[in-house]
Amino acid sequence: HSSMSSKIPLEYPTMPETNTTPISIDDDVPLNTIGMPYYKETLLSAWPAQTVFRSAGTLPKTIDSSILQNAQNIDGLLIAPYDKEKYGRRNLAKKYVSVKNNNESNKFKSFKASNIPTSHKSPKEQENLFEIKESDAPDKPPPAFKKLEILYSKFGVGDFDFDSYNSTHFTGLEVHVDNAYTNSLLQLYRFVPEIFNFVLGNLAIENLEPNSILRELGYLYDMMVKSFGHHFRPTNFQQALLSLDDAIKSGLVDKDNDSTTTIAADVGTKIKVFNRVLLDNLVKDEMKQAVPQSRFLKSHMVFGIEIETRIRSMFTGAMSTDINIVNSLDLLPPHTNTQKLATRHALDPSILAFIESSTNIVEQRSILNEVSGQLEAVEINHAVRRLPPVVSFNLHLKYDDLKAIRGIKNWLRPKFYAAHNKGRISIYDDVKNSLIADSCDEYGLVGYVAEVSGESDKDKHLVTFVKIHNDFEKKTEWYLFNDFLVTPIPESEALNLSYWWKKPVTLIYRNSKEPGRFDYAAWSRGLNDQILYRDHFAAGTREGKRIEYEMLTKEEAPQPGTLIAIDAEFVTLEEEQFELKSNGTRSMLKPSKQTLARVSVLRGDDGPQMGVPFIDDYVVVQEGIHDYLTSFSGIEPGDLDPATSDKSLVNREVVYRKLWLLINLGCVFVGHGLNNDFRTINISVPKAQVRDTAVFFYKGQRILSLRFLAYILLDKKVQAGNHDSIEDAHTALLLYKEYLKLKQSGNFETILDN
Amino acid sequence: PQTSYPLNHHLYAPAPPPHLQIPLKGNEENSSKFFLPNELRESLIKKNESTLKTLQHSNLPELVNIYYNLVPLDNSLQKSNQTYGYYSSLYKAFSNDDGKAYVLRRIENVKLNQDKSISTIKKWVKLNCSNITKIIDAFTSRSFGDNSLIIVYDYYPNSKNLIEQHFHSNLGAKPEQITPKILWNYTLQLTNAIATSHSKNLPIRSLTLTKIIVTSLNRIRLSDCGIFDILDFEDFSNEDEELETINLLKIQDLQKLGQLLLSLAISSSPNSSKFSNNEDIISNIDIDEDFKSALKYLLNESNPNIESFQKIISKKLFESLNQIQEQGDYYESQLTRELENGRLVRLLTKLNFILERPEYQSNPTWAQSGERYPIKLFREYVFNQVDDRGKPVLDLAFVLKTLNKLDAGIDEKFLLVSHDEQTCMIVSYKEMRDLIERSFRELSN
Amino acid sequence: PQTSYPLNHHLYAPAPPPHLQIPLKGNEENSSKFFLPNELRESLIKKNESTLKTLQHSNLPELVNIYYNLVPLDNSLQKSNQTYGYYSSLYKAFSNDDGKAYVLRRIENVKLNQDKSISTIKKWVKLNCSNITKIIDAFTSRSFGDNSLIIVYDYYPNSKNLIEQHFHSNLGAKPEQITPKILWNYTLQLTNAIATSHSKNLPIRSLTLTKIIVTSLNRIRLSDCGIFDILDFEDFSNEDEELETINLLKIQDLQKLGQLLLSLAISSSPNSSKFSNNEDIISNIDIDEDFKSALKYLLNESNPNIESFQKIISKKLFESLNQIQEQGDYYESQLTRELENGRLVRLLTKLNFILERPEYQSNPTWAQSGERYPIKLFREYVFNQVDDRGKPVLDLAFVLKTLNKLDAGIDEKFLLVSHDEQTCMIVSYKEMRDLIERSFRELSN
Repeated sequence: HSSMSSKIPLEYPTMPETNTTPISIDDDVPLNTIGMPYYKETLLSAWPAQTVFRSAGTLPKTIDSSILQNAQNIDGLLIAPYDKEKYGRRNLAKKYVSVKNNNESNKFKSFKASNIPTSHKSPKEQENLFEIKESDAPDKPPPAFKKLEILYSKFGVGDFDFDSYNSTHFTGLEVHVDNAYTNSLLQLYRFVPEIFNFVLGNLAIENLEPNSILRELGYLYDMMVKSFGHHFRPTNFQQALLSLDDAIKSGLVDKDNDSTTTIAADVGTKIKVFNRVLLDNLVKDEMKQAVPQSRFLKSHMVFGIEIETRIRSMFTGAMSTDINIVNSLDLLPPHTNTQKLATRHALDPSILAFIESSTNIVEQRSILNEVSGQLEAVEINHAVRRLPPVVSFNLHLKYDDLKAIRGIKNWLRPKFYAAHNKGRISIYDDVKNSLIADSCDEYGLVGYVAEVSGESDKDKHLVTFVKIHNDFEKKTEWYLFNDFLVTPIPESEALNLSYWWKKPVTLIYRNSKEPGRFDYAAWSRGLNDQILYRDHFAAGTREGKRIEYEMLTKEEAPQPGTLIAIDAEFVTLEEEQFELKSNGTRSMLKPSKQTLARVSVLRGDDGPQMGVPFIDDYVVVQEGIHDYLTSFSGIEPGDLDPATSDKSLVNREVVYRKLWLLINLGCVFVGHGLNNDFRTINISVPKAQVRDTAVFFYKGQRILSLRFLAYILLDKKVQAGNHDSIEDAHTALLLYKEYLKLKQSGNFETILDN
Repeated sequence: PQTSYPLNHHLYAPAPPPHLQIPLKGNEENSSKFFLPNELRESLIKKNESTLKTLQHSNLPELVNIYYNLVPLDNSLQKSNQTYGYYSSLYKAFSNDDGKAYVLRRIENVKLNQDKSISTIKKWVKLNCSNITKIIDAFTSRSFGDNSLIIVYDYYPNSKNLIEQHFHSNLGAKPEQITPKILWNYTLQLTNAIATSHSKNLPIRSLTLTKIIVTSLNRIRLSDCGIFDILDFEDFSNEDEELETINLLKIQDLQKLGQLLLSLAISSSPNSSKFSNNEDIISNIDIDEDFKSALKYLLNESNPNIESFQKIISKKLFESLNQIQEQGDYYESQLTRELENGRLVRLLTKLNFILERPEYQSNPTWAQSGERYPIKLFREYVFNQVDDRGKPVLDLAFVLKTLNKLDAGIDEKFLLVSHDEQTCMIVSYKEMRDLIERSFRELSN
Repeated sequence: PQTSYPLNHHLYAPAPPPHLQIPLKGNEENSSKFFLPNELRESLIKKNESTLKTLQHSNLPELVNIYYNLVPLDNSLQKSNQTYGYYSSLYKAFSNDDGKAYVLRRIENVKLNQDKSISTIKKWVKLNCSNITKIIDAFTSRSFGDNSLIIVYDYYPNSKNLIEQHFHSNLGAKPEQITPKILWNYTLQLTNAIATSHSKNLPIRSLTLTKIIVTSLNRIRLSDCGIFDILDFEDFSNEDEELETINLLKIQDLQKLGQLLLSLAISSSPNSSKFSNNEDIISNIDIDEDFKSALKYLLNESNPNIESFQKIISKKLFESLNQIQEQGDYYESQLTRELENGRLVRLLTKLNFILERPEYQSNPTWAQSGERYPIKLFREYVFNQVDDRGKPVLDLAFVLKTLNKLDAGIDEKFLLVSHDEQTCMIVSYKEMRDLIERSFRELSN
């Protein structure tokens, strides 16, 4: 400091004042006991007056479960590893975000229709949904990976612009269903040709077992194909899953209620359990319907893994061997699979080391020798004897493993080679040596499910990466499925595991010897369509029932183009959920949950039988019905209960199969406002097979009611009392015929205008 | 040689009146009751604690509308549906809007007949009365997993309702004895509350002992207003019908006030409770005639109204007035002790912002010979004094003295000694202040 | 020598210039929001200053009875004998009894008819009313060299009388405009003062604009009571005579109140002063009818009494009540915050006492793995926040909130991240507080 210079005259400190009575810090003495000296300038303590602090009301930083899970108590302090990439640098100030100004209205078609030029918005505001690269916000994954929500405007779910999330021809799956987390794995298996073909081919068989996972998965995949790039709700599949004992016991099922946080925290674990339950049940369901004498199950041939377990006593050397078949393989880090490290050649640190060591697990344990009654040290060896064409891996990674993987380039390998060698499997990342090449099977990565974390536990969810061969363009591309968002993604991004928010969970490799074609008509081989020509009541016979339909005869067998009229009625299981604000706005969170209660299908082709119903099925509903909606549905309490009903009551499987057959036989469906009917029945009918009178007579923004149209065009009074689906289907049929007439005579536009 | 710089500004002076007579003898009825300074401090600390308290592992929703960090306030273990016909619960929460604490009253699993019933709250939100807990908003929420009606109020930490205050307290504290003075005081404040809301055509409806809270010494407020307006919403076809209903509810308010005051009065003179009819009870209560006639008006008059009641009690009102005014005077006088606190907080915060930042560790300006180094030595000079045996000196007076001099930036010079005790520098508070100010400005740019 | 300059209050904590005072959103705060409003602080500081002010070289007596350090309070240059018939003066002085400041009213050169006249003050001393300046004592003294009558009152620093407040101020400040609200407020407080003293059979006698002082915002008090009781002492032969006189004086009080309110009302609507008789004046005042009829009662009623007057104004009274309660609430909230700040100063000082002491540099408990290390990290957590680009965030709001949580020692947990950003510890404010307390105790032992 300058005062140290000798050229400047010496300064002396001012003499201190003498009267100093010390004050202890906790003494109750006013702080202004000590006065201020006189001041002529702004005090140092004065704060820049124009500074504005904006942290009030900032939502607190949550200490998320991954920190707590990894915390250790060291000398009375809880210490945990810190993930800088995820939580940002130390002492990072949390930004204020107002939770109120979440303007999501631009997700609605009705908004887009009235606000066409959206380009004036700054690009920052307009979030690119398909952004897949890491953005500069450290605590958030890129938009394409975010947990998606469906928003409901006052126009209902139809107003939500699903298509803006998907420009591919692959179908996305909706959230807001029970167990929506399973969407990820359902999508993954959809793109494994062996599984797809197996499941779809099974639909040829008339399987009316309650809650058959195999059948429901088949329907789901068929409907996803038919949706062709739109969105689909796996409600029937989930309903089957909900009543599956296996699933309930493993704690898999969760009603789509509001306790999402608890589920979200462990979706990664749950999906692995679901993977096992799903595959096991496919096998079970196949067994139920297989011809007893057939020795092989198709499912086993596709994904069954034979494991030999050898138990060798360390003391006596006695050995016992057991073989069983599992449907998925748990992948653990090499060091946990065997105490003997560095077995053979050193594979690069990659998933291949996990795979190889997990196919040959050696553990040492003490088990109770039943003969001697004493504990005995044994070595247990689980060895995979044969890899099936499709291998499903459940990957188990601890925090440290995951952190290590993030740092390894190309940890996830798109292919590997497996050689069977003396009852063991060796894995190679490459086959330069042509000698082994002949005895090796090449396996390619089909895709995987990854857990995506967000800022807090409730943001956790699952996405799917799948490699799909495009038959038309003759090229193979990677796709990202994030519920109803579907987008192509570069392979480098798909395989990139360097992000903090990404954790692979379930992976599928398949033997790539076979090219692997999807057989979209697999159901047609040996199709059993008998259900269309007979009754299949849930209880009893035609005796004592009010039958309002005339069974279809073989002579009337539906052909492609056969016209049928349809109408369905529903009952409500759960009421709608909404929130009110004091300014009178009402925001819909979830529409009411409805289920099919009655379907009527009428013959539609001109002729004497036109308008005569051939299906009029009431559907058994066992779950608690919240509201029968009698004035709309015509369903009375008791109608859907086999014990009390006098209606033609069938199980959902029965009526669903009938409708599914009609779609696949190429029938053309006539009805009024069919979108909602199809959505609730959970079918997807190709556009070419739909004639919706609500669409034909669409005027301006308004959908005209059936009742109104019937009165105006047919001079007919309908829906005077409770609705009746036979009557409504008939009216729609007449309207359609009227429409054709008007169209032909060229009077349609003038009528519509009036 | 230099002149001295006396520290003789902004000093504390003996507190202005009202002067407290300490100690108060227990049975001595003082003109008014104050907190003693220590009591006041303690009660404020507790309030602060209650306000800031959050719940670590709760299964309450993270966010309800714009409110976060919910903490249940209900002391009772069992939920009751007696008051509203629905189960209800009470939470403290912070607002994302302004960061302040509010109270959320949650009515569980509500079915509202009409969407617009919730808009009735707007009239309550506009109401300002110092004896009614301010109403902020109302909305329904599915965050709890049901269809909850939430009404948001101002939060008064550690407030008790009259049952807890005077009858049986869940918190283990002894209930406070009701004196005629307190009774009149309450009467006045409740009358004020009712008069204010009735003047806006808003009946209270929920006038019970549990819905009146004591928010600070001798101050009561009606809580939970506006709920019945939503739950029992009626869509009137014409104005006359509506006015008639409102008038009926207003009369009921006054009758409830009568009942409420009666039950408080009875508890203050237990002998009266032997009697069965109101007439006999009232005449046997040990209280002044003015109160008795006030009670009789409320309980016997067929069409009581609040204006007439105000006239009846106007005289007694003035006596309570003294107390309220003195309370304010007292707070003001206490405030004179605390005038410099804010300044010192600002100064200390500034200092701590610039000092010992980890990112400065390799910054040459903060190193031994750097230009910022004196700030470091100054901090040690102020806070790390030792006596001649090396024992730390923890003298608040010295700290305040030096900080005040720094704050004013006077020319007084003092000696800073380097860590190795080999060199020292003579700096003035002014130079020190300029250096700190410069560092702070640099940091904030 | 510096003391002779007035303090520059504008340098204390300057507020932003008006054109920079942007309206703040709910979540936005500036530094002034966390501390006492400048106006209030300044007025309280000035009060303290006035209380502490002493006169260096005066020829006033050193000690008058038990009172010392006399400072004249009269602003007027010329003494007048109009009010009492004697010259009088006013002093501030400290009591040797309790060290507090009091006001001495000195009536010069008095001849008292009877010795017991001075005992009349006893009744006044016993009187407690928040709108009457408390009377402490009365005595005669020869300390001034004459036979002075001294009456001692509570001291309200920097108080002005109503003339100074609303008509012409000696201090150069602009007189405050009288609004109907203020008028009602004054009416209420004066009624309270009169009712309280009348109930003890003490007429005020000295009810004029100059004898009503504004002691803080909107708070008025009657001053100089009890003087006429001594000076005009009459020894009544019988009680009836005495009562009659007292009643007459009470009626006069009310009439004076009427005149006083009228003159205040006139000043608020100057148009009315054109008229000559009260009737016309009143009907032309720009004020509500309730006030007019109150005035008429006081001025026209032949036998006005304070109880009836209370009934007349009862409704309006409740409106003023809200204001008075809010004033109290305001002071309470300010006090709460400053007490909080006071605790924070002590907390910050403690932190600085224990942190970064040079002698701890090689102490293992403060090293990376030591048990005191969390305190170091905590200091950085509070003061060294950065944004996502690493720029320092100087958020006073965050500092205050976090320190308050520490002070309250709540259970909320937060993360402290180590310098290498590889590990973090999960601590609660409670643990942190205990750790700091422990370290501090160790230091002070």
